Amino acid sequence: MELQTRIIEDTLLVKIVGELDHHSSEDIRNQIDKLLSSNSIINIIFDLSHMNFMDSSGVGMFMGRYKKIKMKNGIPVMINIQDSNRRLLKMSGLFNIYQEYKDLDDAILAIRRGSDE
Amino acid sequence: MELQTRIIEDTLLVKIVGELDHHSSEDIRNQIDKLLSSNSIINIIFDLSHMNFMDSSGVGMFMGRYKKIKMKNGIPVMINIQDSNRRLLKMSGLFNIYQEYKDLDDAILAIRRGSDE
Amino acid sequence: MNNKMKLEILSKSENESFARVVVSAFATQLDPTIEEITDIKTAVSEAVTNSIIHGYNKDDEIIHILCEIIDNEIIVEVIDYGMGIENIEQAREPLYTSKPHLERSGMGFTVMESFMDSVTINSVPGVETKVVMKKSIKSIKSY
Amino acid sequence: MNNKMKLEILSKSENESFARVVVSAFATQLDPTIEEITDIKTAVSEAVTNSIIHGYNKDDEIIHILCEIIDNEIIVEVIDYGMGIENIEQAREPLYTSKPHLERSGMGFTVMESFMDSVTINSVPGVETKVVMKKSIKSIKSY
Ligand SMILES: Nc1ncnc2c1ncn2[C@@H]1O[C@H](COP(=O)(O)OP(=O)(O)O)[C@@H](O)[C@H]1O
Ligand SMILES: Nc1ncnc2c1ncn2[C@@H]1O[C@H](COP(=O)(O)OP(=O)(O)O)[C@@H](O)[C@H]1O
Repeated sequence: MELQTRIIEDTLLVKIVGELDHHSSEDIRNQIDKLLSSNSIINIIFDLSHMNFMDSSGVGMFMGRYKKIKMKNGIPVMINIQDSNRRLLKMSGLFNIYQEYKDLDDAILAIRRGSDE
Repeated sequence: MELQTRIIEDTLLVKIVGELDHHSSEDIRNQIDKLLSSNSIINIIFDLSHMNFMDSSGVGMFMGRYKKIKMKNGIPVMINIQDSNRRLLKMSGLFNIYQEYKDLDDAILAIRRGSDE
Repeated sequence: MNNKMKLEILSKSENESFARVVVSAFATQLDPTIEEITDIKTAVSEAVTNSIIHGYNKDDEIIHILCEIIDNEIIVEVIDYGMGIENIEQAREPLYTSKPHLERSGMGFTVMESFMDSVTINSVPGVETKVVMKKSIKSIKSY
Repeated sequence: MNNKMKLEILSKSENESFARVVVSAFATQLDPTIEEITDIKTAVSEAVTNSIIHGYNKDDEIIHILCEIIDNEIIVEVIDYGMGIENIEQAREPLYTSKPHLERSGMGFTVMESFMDSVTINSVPGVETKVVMKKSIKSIKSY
């Protein structure tokens, strides 16, 4: 597993490359939370285009980051969701708490609009 | 493992696709020997471009086919040898009994020339 | 063709992916679809992770994984000799977890049940926990 | 990080490729090169094939494969409880085979020796045969 992160204004973009299981989610959580501790970051976008496996430990990781973003009154987003991951994301209710957008452009646009409201 | 065979005049072209081990070599042997039982086939060309594994059971299979071809006074040839297979082929002495050519064209040319002698 | 195998691994989180690879390599004999393989991988990951986190919570204990193929069905058993489950009914409930502080989602058994055809849990608290999962592979070519 | 695992498979030739996949998946922890993985796969294939053909010659017996990683070395043990080897020195000779009618090349042990750093053979005829192979992975990143 490899994590690629980028900060776009007040949004943290996180690309998960590889497998998201209990083992890798500890690493991911630590890396993300370090970045989220900055007050200037409000929103999170998970790019799942290269996440080729996830299980319920990944669900816990996504739920935990959702809580952090909500405390900041930010917007949690997932983009580039693969069909193979859709079933588990749906089953675990993550689509009820994360907004889904097709790609980064759509997500950034929606976040800007959301923050303007 | 999948075997692709083609007859070019008096030569049997055999492409080994996949892994050549004890399990698959039994199948390969049976399929080849059925074709070699025809008197009109004299030479054999093994195309190893898609053989992505071999062990010493494969060596035994190649030796066995060599013997059959020699009894027919034919020419045994290997083409498109991958680097990863070279060490085992060399170690087992197969390069002393098989002729190696780069590709099918070279092999067919050499066989024609050899048969003309 | 029927077949079986047994794997023993240490209860380290690094071995979760190894366990998935082994079971899915074994399952390929049944010529499953990619989706079926993903289902099996996910279910195995859940059961093995549970043995690591809940069963042992130590990384040098042994987890046993038994696989059997009977006709077009694969049966996977994951066994640990760890702390066991007192209340199996509660453990099966979606969102129930005894370790919320570890960001567990409580969805493990729910995932196993929805990705496999059947899931049986046997546990003797303080002695052992055995999870047996079965799945028929539909894509089987011919018998 | 040290690790170990144990695999039991049936002595069917279909399981030769499964054994290779499992051991090479386990070895990936050491971050080996493709060439090193091929070496390990080939050596495992030789030892497992020998247990199937020479050790048991029946397809429902159990072959035990133990792997251990200590620092940057992988140790693979292949054990069968089959007919055993009377003359180990002779068995090690290149081109020696007791089953030439099966088109065995007699190169199995030679391949294991040349692809691994060391190969130890222990056998009690009629009781068991154990082949222990070791290989240091050079490409290891850091310690
Ligand atoms: N192998 C096990 N040993 C002991 N307890 C277990 C085991 N597997 C599951 N449990 C218990 O069942 C509960 C529910 O498991 P699960 O649905 O997988 O959710 P989670 O792993 O997210 O907690 C766990 O929180 C734990 O208390
Ligand atoms: N596991 C085993 N059990 C019994 N005999 C074995 C075993 N492995 C090897 N042998 C003996 O050692 C000989 C040499 O083995 P090897 O070099 O692998 O060549 P091959 O498998 O081609 O015969 C075999 O022919 C067999 O007589």
